[in-house]
Amino acid sequence: MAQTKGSANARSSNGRRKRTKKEEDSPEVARLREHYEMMVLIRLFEEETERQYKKAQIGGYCHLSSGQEATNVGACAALLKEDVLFTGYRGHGFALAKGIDPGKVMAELFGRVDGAAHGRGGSMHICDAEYNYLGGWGIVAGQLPLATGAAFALSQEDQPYAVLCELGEGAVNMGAWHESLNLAGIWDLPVVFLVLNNIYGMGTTVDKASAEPEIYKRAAAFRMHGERVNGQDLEEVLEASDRLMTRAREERKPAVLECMTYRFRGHSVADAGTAYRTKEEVFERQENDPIPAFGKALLERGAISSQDELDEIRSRAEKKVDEAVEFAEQSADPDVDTLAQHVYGDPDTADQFARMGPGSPYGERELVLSSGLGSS
Amino acid sequence: MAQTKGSANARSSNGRRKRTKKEEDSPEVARLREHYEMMVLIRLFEEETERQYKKAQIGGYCHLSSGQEATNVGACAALLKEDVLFTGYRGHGFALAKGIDPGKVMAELFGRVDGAAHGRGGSMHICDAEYNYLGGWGIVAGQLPLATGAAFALSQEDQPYAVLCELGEGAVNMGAWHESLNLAGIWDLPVVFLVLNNIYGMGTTVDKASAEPEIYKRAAAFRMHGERVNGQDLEEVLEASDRLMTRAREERKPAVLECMTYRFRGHSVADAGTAYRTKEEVFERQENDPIPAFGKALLERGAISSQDELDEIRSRAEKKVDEAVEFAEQSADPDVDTLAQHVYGDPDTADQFARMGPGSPYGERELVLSSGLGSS
Amino acid sequence: MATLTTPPEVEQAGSSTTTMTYREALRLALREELEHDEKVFLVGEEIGVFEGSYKVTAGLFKEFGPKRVREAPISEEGFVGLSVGAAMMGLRPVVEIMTLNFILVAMDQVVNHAAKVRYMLGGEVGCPLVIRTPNGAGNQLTAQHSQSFEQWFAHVPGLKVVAPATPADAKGLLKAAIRDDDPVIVVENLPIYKEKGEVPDDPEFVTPIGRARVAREGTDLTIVAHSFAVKRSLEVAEQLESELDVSAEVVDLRSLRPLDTQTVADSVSKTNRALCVEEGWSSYGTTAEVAARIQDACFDDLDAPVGRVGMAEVPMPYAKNLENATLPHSEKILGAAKHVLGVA
Amino acid sequence: MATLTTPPEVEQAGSSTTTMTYREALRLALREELEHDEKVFLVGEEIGVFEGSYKVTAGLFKEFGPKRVREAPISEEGFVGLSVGAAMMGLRPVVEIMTLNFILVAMDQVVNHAAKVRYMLGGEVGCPLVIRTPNGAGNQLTAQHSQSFEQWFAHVPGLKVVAPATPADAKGLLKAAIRDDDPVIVVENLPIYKEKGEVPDDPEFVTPIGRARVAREGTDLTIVAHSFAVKRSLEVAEQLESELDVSAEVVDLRSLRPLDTQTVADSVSKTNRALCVEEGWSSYGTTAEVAARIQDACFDDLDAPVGRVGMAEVPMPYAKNLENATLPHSEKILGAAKHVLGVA
Ligand SMILES: Cc1ncc(C[n+]2csc(CCOP(=O)(O)OP(=O)(O)O)c2C)c(N)n1
Ligand SMILES: Cc1ncc(C[n+]2csc(CCOP(=O)(O)OP(=O)(O)O)c2C)c(N)n1
Ligand SMILES: [Mg+2]
Ligand SMILES: [Mg+2]
Repeated sequence: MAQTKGSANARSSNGRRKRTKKEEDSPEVARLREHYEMMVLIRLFEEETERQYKKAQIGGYCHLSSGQEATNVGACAALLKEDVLFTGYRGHGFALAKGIDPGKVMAELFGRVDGAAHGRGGSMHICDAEYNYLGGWGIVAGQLPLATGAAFALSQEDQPYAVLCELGEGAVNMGAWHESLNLAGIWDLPVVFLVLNNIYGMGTTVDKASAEPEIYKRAAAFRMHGERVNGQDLEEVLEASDRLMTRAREERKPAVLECMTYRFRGHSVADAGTAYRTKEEVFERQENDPIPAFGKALLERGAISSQDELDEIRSRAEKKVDEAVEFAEQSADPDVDTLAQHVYGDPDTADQFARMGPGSPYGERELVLSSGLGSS
Repeated sequence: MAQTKGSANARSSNGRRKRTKKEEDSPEVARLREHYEMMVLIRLFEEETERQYKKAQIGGYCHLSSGQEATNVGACAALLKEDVLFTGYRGHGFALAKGIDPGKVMAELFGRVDGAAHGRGGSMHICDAEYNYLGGWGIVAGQLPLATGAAFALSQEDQPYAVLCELGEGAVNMGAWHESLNLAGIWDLPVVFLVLNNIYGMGTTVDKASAEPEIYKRAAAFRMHGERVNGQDLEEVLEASDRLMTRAREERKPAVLECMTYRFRGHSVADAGTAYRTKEEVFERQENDPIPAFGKALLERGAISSQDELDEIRSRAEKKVDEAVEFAEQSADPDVDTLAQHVYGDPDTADQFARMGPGSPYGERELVLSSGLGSS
Repeated sequence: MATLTTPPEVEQAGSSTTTMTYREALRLALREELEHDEKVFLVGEEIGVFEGSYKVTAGLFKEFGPKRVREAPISEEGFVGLSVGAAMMGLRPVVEIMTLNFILVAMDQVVNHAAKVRYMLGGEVGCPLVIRTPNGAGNQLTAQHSQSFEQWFAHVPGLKVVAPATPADAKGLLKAAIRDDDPVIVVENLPIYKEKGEVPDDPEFVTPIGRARVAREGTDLTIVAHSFAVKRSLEVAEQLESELDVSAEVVDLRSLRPLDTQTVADSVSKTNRALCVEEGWSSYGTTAEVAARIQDACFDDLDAPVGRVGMAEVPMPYAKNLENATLPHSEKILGAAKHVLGVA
Repeated sequence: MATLTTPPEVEQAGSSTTTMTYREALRLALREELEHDEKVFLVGEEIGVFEGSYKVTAGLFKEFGPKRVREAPISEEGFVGLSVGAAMMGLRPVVEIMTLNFILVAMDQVVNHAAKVRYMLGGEVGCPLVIRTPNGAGNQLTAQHSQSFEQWFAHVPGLKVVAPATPADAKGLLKAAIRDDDPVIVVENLPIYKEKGEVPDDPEFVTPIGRARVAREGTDLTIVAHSFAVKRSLEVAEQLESELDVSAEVVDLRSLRPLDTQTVADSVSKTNRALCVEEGWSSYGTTAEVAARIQDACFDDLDAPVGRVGMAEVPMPYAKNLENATLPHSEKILGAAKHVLGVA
């Protein structure tokens, strides 16, 4: 059943175990291989994204997930399809991990009609209502109140699902963090705040920005559960996400889950990522790359049989990325005549605006008022 | 020396002690009597304020301090004159306790030129630059960033003073709290956040509004010291305020000081204060009135010799309130021609605005542009 | 402008009405919509036990309980944003912001989030949100509590902004806003709450968004206003009639985005003179937009420059006499009208 | 309007100049003022080690150290408010908000606090604060990062708002703002940072606040603009000259509050036609105010309605072609100019 995507396994996962012959073909092990493959896919997708950005196929701000894949995949693996996901602007990895077609994501980056947001959103604002990914958002911490509100709606309507809300450790210093967690706390809302602590908010380290740099401890200010895991270890992330999401669904308790991670690339593709950290530091962190580490673990445990199988996985992921690019390339530019579509959605909108013409600024009548304002 | 107003005593105060014959005339004991008298003054001032409001001499929002006098006086007694004070809109008690002439405060409530803000501010915005009371502010928690900034200025210029910032327990749920405390924490700013926890923010109890209703514990989210005292006990408030302000001045460490208190009147004079709490609750709390309790303590300890002396103190305070009203009544209304004065302060302002006349909205030229914009 | 026509009759009110205050009309709209659609809920500070700072929600907490009438902590950014998120999930939140002044702490959630949801997410998700909040000054509330920023929201594509001036519209526009699938800011007003008027009883009565109303017919001058300024303008119109024998037409905008320029232009084409009035500061205010549109739509019809009048451009002072000098009182509006009419 | 005069010469620039970018001119102003007055300090996100998101502050952290160039956590409300408080104590904070879009989380501190300090506290305390921040769109930054709200600040008594359009004014107005005793919002612009021009070397050179500039002389049409729209307008003026033999005058407002209506009116009295251009949405935008003032100040001089043009009124979309259709590009401005001129 589609709605349990990733969850059956996720729910029973509880950390690393020695592999037995029988486990090899268990759904749990198969699932771990899938998680590995998803991490590889995200890495390759992001590398391709950077290339396409340099070829000017992609524009705007563009923030890559490379290095943080274990958090993307681990957390999303704990979600039911009905669970709702909100993220900041570093969302490609989450979109893919939530199950959205790579072609739809790449087409969005290309600004095409078949993109996840039909070319209106771009890199920062990937979304997919079908998968309950309610958006990447670009104002730091702006997504927190929204996610809290989605949890409120689940609670108001007694729906047995929960919300996962990603944010960076830099976002934790915004007032929106405080107000959101307080509301989630007093109203017992089913939301897990997933803090990806990659140590940097642009060029600022967490200890310079945050009076309490151990972010998970800040949950206590709301009598909320908080914990920290190694975000480079998929299974740790998955286990904790699963446990806290389950608790959110079943006990209606919010939580903070801090994942210690690292971004290998700059803040965005425009940032070399070297002004504020040494090359040595980056090299050292790359030694701790979550993907080969997890691959090695799966090999050791026999969940992946050989280097060949690893290569195969990589090839499959490469192919998916190629197909995504192809899909994006072949998708059309949005029609300029639809510019004003979706500004509003109410069916009466065109009528409501019908009398706004006289004295309008130049072009508004043609471009906006009479072209589609109501045709949402 | 004026600058040590209240402080010599405050610094050496350390809780209750049995009174000895010698102590009777010690400056410390004299100081306690002064504090008592100030509390009486505030109570009587507020009662008069309510009467004058009902006589329509005072308008706008008007929030009384009755019941919270021990926090007003205890905290202000710990201030040097150069220490800076910020409060919310419930500021009459603090203004008086900081040493501002009751006449100036009452004249402000009357909206007269001799008022503390020359009739522009009213009840919520009492201030006195001479005493470094930089204002009562009306947006809940809006004063927190300002106070943090004043502490920043003291720190930036290596001044050995600190800032006291009052707020209500309801204000603690605003994002401005979080951002201010974080900045104070990372930059080691000399500011004490004085939370007057009177249990209610208008009609909402602290446990309904705050996911962590023990407010002082929230300081931990910033690795900041937090503590709670009985706000109905002047000496407790004074001791803690003095200790934390001294620490702020000397060690440049911010802190949260939560005082458990209660307001005897409604949220403002327009609120009967009965829709959200029982009369029994109010009666019970009034049994614990900080003023008679402190008077009794001073009597017992011999710091005040007799009921007569208590009556004398009350008479003196009454007289001061009467004089304040008289001063306010005799002060003139502001001159309407000065309406635009103090919108700006730069000496070039009139020149800057000189070319703004053509096409102005009706009246702007006469009322604003050419009448005093520059004459600040 | 030959193509302009008079607005069609827009109310479909049932025949029976009841006299009530603006405040009561709002309450009635809230009650009806809470009953009508269980996706609707109210959220705001003090709207429950305290019955609302201005008593608009009085009784509803008792009637509908704490789930439908949510008392929020003081954290406007948080609960406005929460409401945006809830609306994205299909609920219909009606947020009360105690006064418009406090929305400044929630601007980002309104402008960068609510207004962008549908468009930025490619039409995939909607945001049927209502924020109701009073603007306005009076009663010596001073600089931080006497402001009118509604045109800031009217500037933002993705938002709709209405500002009822009568009890009937208070009910009709609030209901229209709640039923609308887009975020709507409903601008109420402090001194207007106690005003009385006839309000249709029909629970299906709504005032369509985007239709201005000719509040008084006249031939010599068009006064354009919204919210409480409509009442002030009607008073001035009476004075103009009695003192100067001038017949003023008063147009109540009702809605700032969309802005029914058609009705305004129709009126000005007839009267050939226009005065725009607002409660707030005029520079970069609502009257700027209205005047800019009139001068374009009615260029050939105008016998005099379009006039504008609002609050004196100073932070609102406390002292009663200074406050009076700052408010756009009828004397000031009358002066502005005379200026437009070219009489002393 | 007989009483209107041309603006006096306002620059007292020394004779020598250097060619530099707008960005470099801002940096020079900051450096000079940091040297000139030790009460001045900079605060903002990423303005130190990272050298500023748009590199305006590059090098200053090294030169002046972490105390004068304060790297702030992401908490605009906090550090804007902190700066207001510091300014009340006599410091001269210069806040960088990475882009104007982010100031929405700090609106309350700017509008309800900075703007009110002096007046509300009876003139007892001042607030010599500067906030510099770029507006504008381009480069597919999408709906939450492509906005221009400067007129919201220009609406608020107590604030001053300037918007330099050239490197010389970038230096001159920023210095004027820092030396001003009142809160000044300095509106920069994203695409303008790389523009080059001559900048006076004199460290005492400032551009006085409140003086518009005739950026190009002309006789047939006045184009009024500010910030990057001035550059667009100058290009359109060239096109009008070459394609239609129309001589357009371009007025660079430089300052939105105060607004030098005198210079605008002088120009329009001469050309008899006006077009107002802005980067952001026009409805309830800067052009609304400018058009409203022109129609009043120049009523008898106008041969056509005052035109307005800005960004298409939709949240900024991502796709390049949609973004292009939304921006107020020169083709669109040209179309608007032709409309005002009455030529197809
Ligand atoms: C309110 C606001 N301020 C500033 C920015 C600019 N900005 C974008 S991302 C970012 C850093 C965020 O860091 P963090 O939360 O740690 O997330 P990360 O980029 O590391 O994933 C900043 C300052 C913004 N988008 N919104
Ligand atoms: C941002 C904002 N929201 C709402 C209000 C309205 N309001 C004024 S006082 C108050 C209650 C504050 O309670 P608390 O902080 O406990 O202070 P107390 O009144 O008890 O002293 C509220 C909601 C406001 N002034 N500012
Ligand atoms: Mg980070
Ligand atoms: Mg309280």
